[in-house]
Amino acid sequence: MADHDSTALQDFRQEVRSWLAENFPAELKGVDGTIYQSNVHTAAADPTYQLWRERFASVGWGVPTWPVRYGGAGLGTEEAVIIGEELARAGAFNPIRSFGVMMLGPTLLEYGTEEQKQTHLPYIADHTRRWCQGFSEPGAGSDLASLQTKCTDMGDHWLVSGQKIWTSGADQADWCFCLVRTDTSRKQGGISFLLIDMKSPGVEARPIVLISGVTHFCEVFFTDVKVPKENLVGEVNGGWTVAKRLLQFERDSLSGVRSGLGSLAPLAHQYVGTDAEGRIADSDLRGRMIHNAMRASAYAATLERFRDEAGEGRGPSNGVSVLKNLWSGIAQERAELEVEILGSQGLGWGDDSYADEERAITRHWLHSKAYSIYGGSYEVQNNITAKRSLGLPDA
Amino acid sequence: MADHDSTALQDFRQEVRSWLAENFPAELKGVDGTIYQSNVHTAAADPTYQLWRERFASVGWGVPTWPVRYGGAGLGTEEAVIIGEELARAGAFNPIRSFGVMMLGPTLLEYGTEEQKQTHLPYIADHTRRWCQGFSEPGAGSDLASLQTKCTDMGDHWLVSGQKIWTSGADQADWCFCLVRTDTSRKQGGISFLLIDMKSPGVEARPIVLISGVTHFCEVFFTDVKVPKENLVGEVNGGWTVAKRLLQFERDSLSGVRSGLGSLAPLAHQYVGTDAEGRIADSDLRGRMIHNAMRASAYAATLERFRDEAGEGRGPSNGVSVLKNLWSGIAQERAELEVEILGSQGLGWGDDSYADEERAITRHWLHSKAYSIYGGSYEVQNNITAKRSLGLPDA
Amino acid sequence: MALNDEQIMLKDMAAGWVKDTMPTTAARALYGAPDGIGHAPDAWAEMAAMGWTGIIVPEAHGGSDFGFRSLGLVLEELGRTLAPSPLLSSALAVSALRLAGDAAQQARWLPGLADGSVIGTLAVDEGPRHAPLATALTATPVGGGWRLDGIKRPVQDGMAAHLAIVVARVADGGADDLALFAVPCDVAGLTRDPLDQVDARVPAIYRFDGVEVGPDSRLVGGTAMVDALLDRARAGLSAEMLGMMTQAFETTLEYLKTRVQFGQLIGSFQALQHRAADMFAELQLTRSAVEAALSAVDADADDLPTRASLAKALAGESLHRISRQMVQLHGGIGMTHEHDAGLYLRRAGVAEQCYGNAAFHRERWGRLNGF
Amino acid sequence: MALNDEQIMLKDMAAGWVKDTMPTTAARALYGAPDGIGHAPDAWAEMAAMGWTGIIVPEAHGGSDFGFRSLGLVLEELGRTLAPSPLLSSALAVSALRLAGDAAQQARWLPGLADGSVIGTLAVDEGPRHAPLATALTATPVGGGWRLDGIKRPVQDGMAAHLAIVVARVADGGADDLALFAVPCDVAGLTRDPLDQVDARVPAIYRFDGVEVGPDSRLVGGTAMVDALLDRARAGLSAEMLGMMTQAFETTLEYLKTRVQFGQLIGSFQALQHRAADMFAELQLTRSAVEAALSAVDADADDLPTRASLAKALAGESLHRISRQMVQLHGGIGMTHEHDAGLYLRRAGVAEQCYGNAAFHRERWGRLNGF
Repeated sequence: MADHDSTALQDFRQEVRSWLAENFPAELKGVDGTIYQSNVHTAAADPTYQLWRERFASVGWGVPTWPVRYGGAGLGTEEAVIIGEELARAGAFNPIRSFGVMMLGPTLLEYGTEEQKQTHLPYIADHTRRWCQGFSEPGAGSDLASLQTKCTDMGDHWLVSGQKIWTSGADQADWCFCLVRTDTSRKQGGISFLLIDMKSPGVEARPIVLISGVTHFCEVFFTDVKVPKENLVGEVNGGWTVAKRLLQFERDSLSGVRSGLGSLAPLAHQYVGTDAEGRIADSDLRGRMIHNAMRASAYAATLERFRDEAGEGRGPSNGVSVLKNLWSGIAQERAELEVEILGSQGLGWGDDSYADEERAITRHWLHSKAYSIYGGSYEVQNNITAKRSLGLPDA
Repeated sequence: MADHDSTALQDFRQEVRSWLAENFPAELKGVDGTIYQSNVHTAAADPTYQLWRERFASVGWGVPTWPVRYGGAGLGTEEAVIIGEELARAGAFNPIRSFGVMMLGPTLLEYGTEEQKQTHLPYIADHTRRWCQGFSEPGAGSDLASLQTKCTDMGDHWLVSGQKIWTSGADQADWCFCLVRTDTSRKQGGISFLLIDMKSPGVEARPIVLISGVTHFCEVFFTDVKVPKENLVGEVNGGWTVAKRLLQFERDSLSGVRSGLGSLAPLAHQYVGTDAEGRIADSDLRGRMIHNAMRASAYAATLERFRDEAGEGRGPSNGVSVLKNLWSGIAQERAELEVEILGSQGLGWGDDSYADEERAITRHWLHSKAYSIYGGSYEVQNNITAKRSLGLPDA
Repeated sequence: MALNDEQIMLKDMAAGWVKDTMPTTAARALYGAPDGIGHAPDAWAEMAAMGWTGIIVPEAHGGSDFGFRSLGLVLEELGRTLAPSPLLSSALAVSALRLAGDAAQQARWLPGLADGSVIGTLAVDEGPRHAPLATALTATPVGGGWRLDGIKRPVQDGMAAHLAIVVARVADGGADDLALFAVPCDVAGLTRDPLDQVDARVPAIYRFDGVEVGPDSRLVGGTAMVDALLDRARAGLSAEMLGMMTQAFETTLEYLKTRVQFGQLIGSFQALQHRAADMFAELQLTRSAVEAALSAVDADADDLPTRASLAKALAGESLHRISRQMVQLHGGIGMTHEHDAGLYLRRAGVAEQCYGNAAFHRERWGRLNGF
Repeated sequence: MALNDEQIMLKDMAAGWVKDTMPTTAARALYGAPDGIGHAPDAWAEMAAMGWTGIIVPEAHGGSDFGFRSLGLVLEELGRTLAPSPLLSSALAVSALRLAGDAAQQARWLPGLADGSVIGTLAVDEGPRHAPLATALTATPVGGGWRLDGIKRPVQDGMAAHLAIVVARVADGGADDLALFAVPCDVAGLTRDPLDQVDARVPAIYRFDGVEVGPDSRLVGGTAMVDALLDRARAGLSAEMLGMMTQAFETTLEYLKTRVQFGQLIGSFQALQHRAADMFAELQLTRSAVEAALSAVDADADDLPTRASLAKALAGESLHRISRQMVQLHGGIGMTHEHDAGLYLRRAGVAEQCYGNAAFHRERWGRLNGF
């Protein structure tokens, strides 16, 4: 990749490299940055992380392609890629990854008023305001457009009542971007997009315990919550358009994750053993491991190809539904293989008889079942591919 | 099986065994009886086969459960099973298998007039009249009910015009049982079930060449064909009910075929070789062969279980859609494995560089693709299972 | 293969009792239980009172001798609600004594196993993967008896058991130096610790540190006997798995008929209909294989090894598929701890690998059939 | 990885020409052709005139030196209509001479290969399954040259070729005694017979009976060189297969959009929509793997073996799936000889196993990656 840089990009890469050498705290080297992303308390309690976050925000590299006036760095996609590559090279991480950066920010840039941009984007850019997404409801899972959370125009404010579910990190969020119903006579055409302060009276978030034991998601209850009029994004009853765009950004970000995973061969050598020729002893398992690893390799090549083909400055495309389903299938199969390799050691829950690494594999196996459900289920993604990419007709 | 016979059944088994010892021509021992079924010329030209057919028909065992007055033997299902078992034990075959026996006969027994039964059943029972099935049309494949072949009531006769396709053995058949449209204003409710003499003026059968090179099927053209009024089975516009019943008999007969297939292990030992432990050398192929063979074994057990559970005297059940799809999947996979085992020797067509057994495998591989299309496609069978067996709702 | 009247009655009784007394909430209650032993003793007492603990025990020793097929009917019903019970483990101890015990050994243990006052188990594996031939636990002749040294893990229902049938190696060398010992779990030198597992069961680690047992603890037979016993374990566990997948499928089917999305019952979507039809077909194959394996035990059939491996492999494959689809088709709610789908998934994970996973049994079936 | 302007032009030109000059009817016409050689010489002359035969030949020898990725673009377009052509086989002879030929050997053969007057091929396998290491054909030193004895089958495009690159064993023993020889097909002692195959191609059996060749026929390198050459064959054939499956998919998709059943376009049935979406996803994975393998040839990348096996394995799996679904989704009409689905199925069967089937390459990829 670096070989193809133009001179200007080579200079930029050098600049990033030097800056990282000076500014990235050595104590954080090799640390998994997602722990700060998923837990606000861990992040708040760690002064080294806070220092790193502030430094990174000061140069706008958490959102490098955003305009400088909103806290970004005003850079191009190629520079943004270079920042990511140099972070990886330095064993560093981007301390500013969030829902806000990935989904709300790009949406506000496209649909927000100037006032909304100024009010919110800088705090997304420096990661001092956490956002959660209030879309799903108990009666409306994949069928988002049937949502019921009621939003009434009270003249000088909106009044919101209803329930959301699968709201990731709602118990740790400062604000929520929400879909609400402003017209019950139409389906998609009666939905609006609203920004709600989670500290408003009448908002309550309750964590949901998942099969993997974690509580990543919440139910959120809105009981007569007053929301200022200026918190509406887009037109009244025009929220569906905004939401569709935002979901494209979500699929975009989901489809790219975890493309590079290490080989499971060493784990199998350890737990399963090898035959006289040094091959994994269980040939049936071995065959399935090889198949999964080959698909993962082809998936990585596909990510790269899609990026190359799309070129610079593109918006999200329908191809991401294909990527999401490929990735969830490959990742879930891999998680199954990990547990199969570990045998009964891959099925521990809560005691000292299992190593932490073993228990992490177990939890991840259970959690991985969500990959084909959240962020647009396998079924919904295939509907999108069939209709938008392949042009197949409606029934 | 024989252990569980009652005394009466034991006696019957002994009777069959003795009769076969006296009457089955030794020259036919081990011969694949389906060659006579599929080719009328082979059958006509072979006096030994004709002798065997006449003898078997004389005791009514080709259709053992049919009444004696229609050429059957008036026996129960248990006796019929015993006849089949004793045929297998003697290396003999039933010379009277046909479309007529499997599908039209049972249907006429249920829906035919006494005159129709007397006119047709005895010639099915002795296999002197061959039948073909005129259901599918070019524009109506799986969607049988949209058929268009026109049948007009001319007062003293019916006048039939239209085209059928996928008519198995039409070029060798004496008669055809047909679905025709007698009312264009309704879909299923405008179809009638008609028996047509293939020697009638205006009937023409043209063989279709398949990808496997064989010409098992025909297109049949009806051009102003006159059909006697008494050849209608069931009510006018009541043909759909008759046809549905007949198709159940068809699925019933299809679901049971080829349950017992020999192991592919010897073929693989020959073409692929073995490793130091005597296992098939290609472990990837071996794993898939084992998986397929295990499924075939479970399928055989399932056939037996369904038969046991259904008990005596039952009509066809919806479970046959499940069996059909399981069988076609297992058989197609097996055919793929055979070709894979043979490598480039499994891909010969027409010369001396390939053994006959090799070329038979190639042709069967191509032909096997029909298993999931004919007799109700995989998709149609799964629709039936979803709706009838599982009670899932319509869209 | 059709059920006789006694079997139909037994199945109906089991179905009713499980539904009333051991719904999935019962399994759920055992998850967080401190110092749990992986089953509910009250329920066990009821099962014993209904005669289930004696189903494969000869009448002379207080059982009903109904056979393994009958035991399978009860295990299948227990599987439906994931009811945690040592019924199979204890039955395997019965099988060991019937197959390989002398009159004195049978008289000592079978009455207690039959009336449920003794819970038995099979201690075979020693590491994360099922590998009976890799047994390292040694039995050394000492005095007139034997000294056992080594580790067993996981021992199914190991914290609840009073009697363990232990697979040990009696000499170095070949494969046929395996032997079975009937060992009381309170014997000196045996310590056991619970393993906290993803399902509601509590298997154990057994540590044998110079455990001395008398000559009367050794059962007859070698590797073939271990295999015969394990094939009963596989057939029995397959029956439980059959019940699990049947219920998982039915629960999912019910959800497809009630859940509305995009203005339609989701069960009206053809892609889901076909997926359900395919699963139903797999379920049919599996049921046939499992019932054939159970009957092969009762018939003492030569092809029991083939049938047991067919049953356990297909049960593993089908339960895998159906339990994963149970989560998928329930969507977000299926991912929550409060929904049953997660319980089926977790128990499925354990059952799939116990006594040999599908890969193990495909390989074994292949070898037995000349592939 | 993006195409440069020359490549885009080449691809467009190939697409247009194939559509006009070599539609599937052309392949169909070759099936029944008596004494056919598996391709159409007129079309070959046109391809040569367009410079395709010289795509990987150095400019000094009359080629354009566009590289393997460019060759892949043409092969992909030819694959779309199953156009039978020895373009890949001939290019493999070019690769052999570029990788392992000296200046004299290159000067002798490359100009003819570049202008299409010489058709080359690779003679590697000797039995039904791809097994280069099992080569039995011997090369014995005689006089100053070599004597070749043995059989090669199937030799792709073997009846059309003028020059065969022959893999031979030069001594007994280890694996690295393989060598490559450039042998004119009209050499004394070499007889060849056509193999009538399910697709339109005509591979051949080559019988070497005391064939004497000069010292200048031996190329440099051993087993590693054979592997390097075969990886080019695999990458190139994968490109053709990519074209086949792309067209098979598009043709099927078109049918889904036009065929009416039960009063609906069948493409509106969700079960078929999801099947199409899954196939489309597989197609994406395969395209990425194939393009990466072709580029790896041009980059002379160390991981070419891994990439070539990934490409051939995925191409095999995906073409298998898509060609079978092409028949299934076309229903009865797809089973007839007059419909193209059968032609795709038959060519797919051949291409899947040529130069190693998916199982061969999964195994190879696994070994190369430490599994």
